[in-house]
Amino acid sequence: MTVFRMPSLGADMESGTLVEWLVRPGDRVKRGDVVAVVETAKGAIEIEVFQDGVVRALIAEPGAVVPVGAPLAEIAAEGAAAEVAPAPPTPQPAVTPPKAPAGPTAAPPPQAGRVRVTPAARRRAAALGIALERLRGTGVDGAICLADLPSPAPPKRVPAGFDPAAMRAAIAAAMSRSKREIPHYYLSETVDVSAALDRLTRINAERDPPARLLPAAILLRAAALAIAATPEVNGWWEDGRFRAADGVHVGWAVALRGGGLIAPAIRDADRLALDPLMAALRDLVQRARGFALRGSELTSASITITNLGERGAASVLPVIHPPQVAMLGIGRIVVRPWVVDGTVQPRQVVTLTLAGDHRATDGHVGGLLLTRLAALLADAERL
Amino acid sequence: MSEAKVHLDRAHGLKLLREMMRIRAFEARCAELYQAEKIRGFLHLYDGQEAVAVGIMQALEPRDAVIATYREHGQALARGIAMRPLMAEMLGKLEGTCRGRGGSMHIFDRATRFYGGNAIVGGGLPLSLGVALADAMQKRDAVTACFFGEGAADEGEFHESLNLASLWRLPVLFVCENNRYSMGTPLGVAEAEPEIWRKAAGYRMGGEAVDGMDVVAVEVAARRAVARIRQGGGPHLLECLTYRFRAHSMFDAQLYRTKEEVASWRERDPIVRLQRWLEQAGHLHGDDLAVLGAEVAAEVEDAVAFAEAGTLEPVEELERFVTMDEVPS
Amino acid sequence: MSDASTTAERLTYREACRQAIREAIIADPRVFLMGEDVGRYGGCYAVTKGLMAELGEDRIRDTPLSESAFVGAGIGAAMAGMRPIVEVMTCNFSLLALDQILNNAATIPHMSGGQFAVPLVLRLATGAGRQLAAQHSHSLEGWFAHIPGLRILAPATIEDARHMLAPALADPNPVLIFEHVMLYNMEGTLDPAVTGVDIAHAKVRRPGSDVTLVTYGGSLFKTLAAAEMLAGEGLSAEVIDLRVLRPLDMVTVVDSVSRTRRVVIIDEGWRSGSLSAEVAMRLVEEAFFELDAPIRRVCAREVPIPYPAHLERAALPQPETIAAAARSLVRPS
Amino acid sequence: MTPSETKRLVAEILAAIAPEADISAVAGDADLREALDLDSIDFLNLVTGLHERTGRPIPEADYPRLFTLDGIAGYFGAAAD
Repeated sequence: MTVFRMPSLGADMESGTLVEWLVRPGDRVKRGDVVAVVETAKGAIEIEVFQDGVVRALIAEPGAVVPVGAPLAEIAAEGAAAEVAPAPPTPQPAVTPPKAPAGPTAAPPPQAGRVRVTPAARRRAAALGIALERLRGTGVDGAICLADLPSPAPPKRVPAGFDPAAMRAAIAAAMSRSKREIPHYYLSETVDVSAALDRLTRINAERDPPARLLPAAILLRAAALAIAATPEVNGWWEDGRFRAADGVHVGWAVALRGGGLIAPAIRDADRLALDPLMAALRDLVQRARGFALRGSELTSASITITNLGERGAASVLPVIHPPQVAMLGIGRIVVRPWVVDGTVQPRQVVTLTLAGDHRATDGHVGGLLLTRLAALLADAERL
Repeated sequence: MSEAKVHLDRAHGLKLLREMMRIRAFEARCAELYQAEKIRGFLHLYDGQEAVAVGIMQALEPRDAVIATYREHGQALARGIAMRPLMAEMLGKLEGTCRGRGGSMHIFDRATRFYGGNAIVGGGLPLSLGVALADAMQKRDAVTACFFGEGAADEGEFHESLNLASLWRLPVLFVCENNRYSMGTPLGVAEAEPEIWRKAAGYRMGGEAVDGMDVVAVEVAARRAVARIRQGGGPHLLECLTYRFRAHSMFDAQLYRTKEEVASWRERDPIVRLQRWLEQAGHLHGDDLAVLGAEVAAEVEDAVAFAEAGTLEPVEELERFVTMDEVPS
Repeated sequence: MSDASTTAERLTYREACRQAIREAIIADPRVFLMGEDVGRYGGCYAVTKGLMAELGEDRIRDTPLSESAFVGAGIGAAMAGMRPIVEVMTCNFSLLALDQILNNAATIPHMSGGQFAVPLVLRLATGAGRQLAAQHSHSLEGWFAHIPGLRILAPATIEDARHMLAPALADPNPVLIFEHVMLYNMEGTLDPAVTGVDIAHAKVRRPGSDVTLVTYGGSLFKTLAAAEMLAGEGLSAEVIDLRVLRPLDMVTVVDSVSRTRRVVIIDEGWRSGSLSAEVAMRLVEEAFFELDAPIRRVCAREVPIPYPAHLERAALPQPETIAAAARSLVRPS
Repeated sequence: MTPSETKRLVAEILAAIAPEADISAVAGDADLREALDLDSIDFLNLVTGLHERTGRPIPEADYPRLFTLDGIAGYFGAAAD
């Protein structure tokens, strides 16, 4: 028997509000299964279990604010399933009504007897994976009706409780902590990326739009390889010492159109070739905007990259995301006069800036990273 | 042969005899098949009444129409519906007159203008008005013969129909087959005026009674009535006094009549009577009767074989014709 | 082209029925009308006034008061090649002809294995509202809609009254047209561009989004009045006129209910075993998971319709009761 | 393609990429990337959508012609000739 606890989805996360259980007692779960939705300052996040087993009991109730580390559920190891009490006839898990967003307000007490649900509401709830028992119905005879449920919006689930102000506050807390605790150093290098971009142009000329690559992909590819070669910057500062990461899990900063920022991780980015990396980027950006990220994607980044893109500034001095120890900023690609083989030519260049945590590394290590990155970009055919 | 006179020569006499024997033999086999559970539902036999159907049909032309009751095997055969599809219908086979859907009580045949087999007592009378009205409005020189039992005279439909037919001078020959029992209720228990033909007068309609056990008498009366109707004389009620030798249907203990009564009527069996008359008149000799009997028996056996070999309508067709896609022409 | 055919003409429902009959009889020598007092009297509801003088006694036939005989005669004539229109003065009297309608008209095509069709049209006045008391106020269309083989029409508008007869006569099957007595005096115009209607589909008479009101015949205008009342309260009711009670056009109903997710069925017939019960059950079968509220019905109260006006009114669906039923679904208290 | 058809098509494609984008307020000559805050991945998704809906190959060199609604209308309108 293990206790499944509220995970820490970010250094700045102290607690989360349980929005919804996606499993019931008796359900068999596997490592990696999404079992619940938790509302955080950064929006609703699906959380995973990290062991195989059978859900024995759900401890936290939807609507409850659960501190990080507090128990959410009990999960019995495989084979202990016999102990599991049979699931009640109506789904045990429930969700707070979307009209009253998840929060500390107590859910109404369970109604005596069978919950009235209209057929249409029952179908929509099933489609949305929402349990009904604790919803308060506003339909005829107090039945739960469609108005008591979220709309099945064509885009991915937009959490009802997403609050841009809360996200702003979370970013403020994290960045304040960063500037308060982390002694940053900064190193910059402007590199010629013409060869890399020429390669992209050649590749893309052969391809239809769905398969085309963006400069971001080739920059990420080069950065991931450079980071792999510089393990000192790839990890976390915890309890006064550096802990190296087990892989290059690049957090990719995604600006949200409604305001705010989120940096989910592409795990083992150094092991992905250009095309899968491009696919991963597209997928990640889309899911980040649709609030469909997984908890592990928000917690596992070992280093973060911010790429300003074609409409950004020419360079950026990043603020490290604690407890990471480095962050790479990539400015806008610009055309500049550049000396090549003794002559001045117009070339496409980009300014790369590394912010390092001086507690974990010195400028020398950071410089090595930038040198390796520049070399990789110069020899773009190998990427 | 549409003139009112009857020429009872050997050929015609043998024809009448054969028609009645066909009905008798067909039904005897039906009773057997019923007990063998090949025929189910209700089965009402015409045994004893054959002279009525056969006699009336002699007066009708192909352009004329017939409406009958649930005891209509005799009318169907005498009208010229082939024995094979008739027997197949009895067995509920697709090759039957109505694809096996109607069974014993609901024989329909468009080709001979045979408008059913109606199993609601009195239900056929209003229909006969419409068929006759359609013929009249479309200037078809046709008569509709409408058969019903004396029990139908209890029903409002009888009175409504006689009244309307007479009002509109519709070409209908109303044939009341008075076999003295509506199921088990004797005539005198149900009718204030047991002489049905007299009710015609109340509707200013011609009416008469005839010995329904005498095929020649029935034919003579029918020819006379049909001729008058064709000449625009309006409808006519012909009461045929007859008797069924067998029970009302297959499940009938006949508590309402005595064996002696049945036996006394059997002596007036229309087939035996015609046979004797033909013998006396010298029209029936040698092995004529044996040959006739063998031919009829062979026809019945052929029909049974045909019906037994028939197929069942596929269940997928169950709802076909609940509504029609077009009016058959 | 004359002016009359291009400009909208003002007429009553009664006149629309009369025009349809006249046109059908002139167009087809097989068509004739018979019934009680349809000729000399001009029809109990004056629908056929003047037609006998114009079309002759052969084509407009006064019958004796023998519903079974003349309805059966209509069936027989239809089987033998004619296209009769039989008027049963009111559907209350149709009970005297029920055997003919059920056991012959609806049955013979199937029972004869498709040998005979019954291309008959029966017209029947139906409904209450004229203080005619219990024996003259029935709404029996739901009974007839129970019977396979029949097509049951309920023209509620002048357009349907004018145009449903022709396709009914063209139908190879028996068609019963129920004309609500309260509609005969209704006045309106015909759109000259409309030269025919179908007899297969229900119609949305008023679009809406919050609740569907399903009705037909005489209750249509009460239901539209209820929808208007609801609109004043900010509730948007969609009104469906079934028009065809058998076979039911559930596609139109299900489509509407799938949008509004709430439905009230208004039926002047008694509630138990009624047409409204059939519509409701079909919705349960075909659109169960679309429903976001219980199905409600507004039917006649289960009493013989009484003579006094206040009791008659209380016995029948009214705009207020219809609106209340709809309100209880959209805004439960 | 008429301007209104263009707008409808782009709106349909953007509905999946940027559901919150309100294209109805975008002028025909405005840069979509600015007006709707589209980054390069969003823009690539838009090009991908246009490609899938029209079947046109849309080489990268043509991207600048697709930055505005007018440009898109002209680009695909011209193809129809």
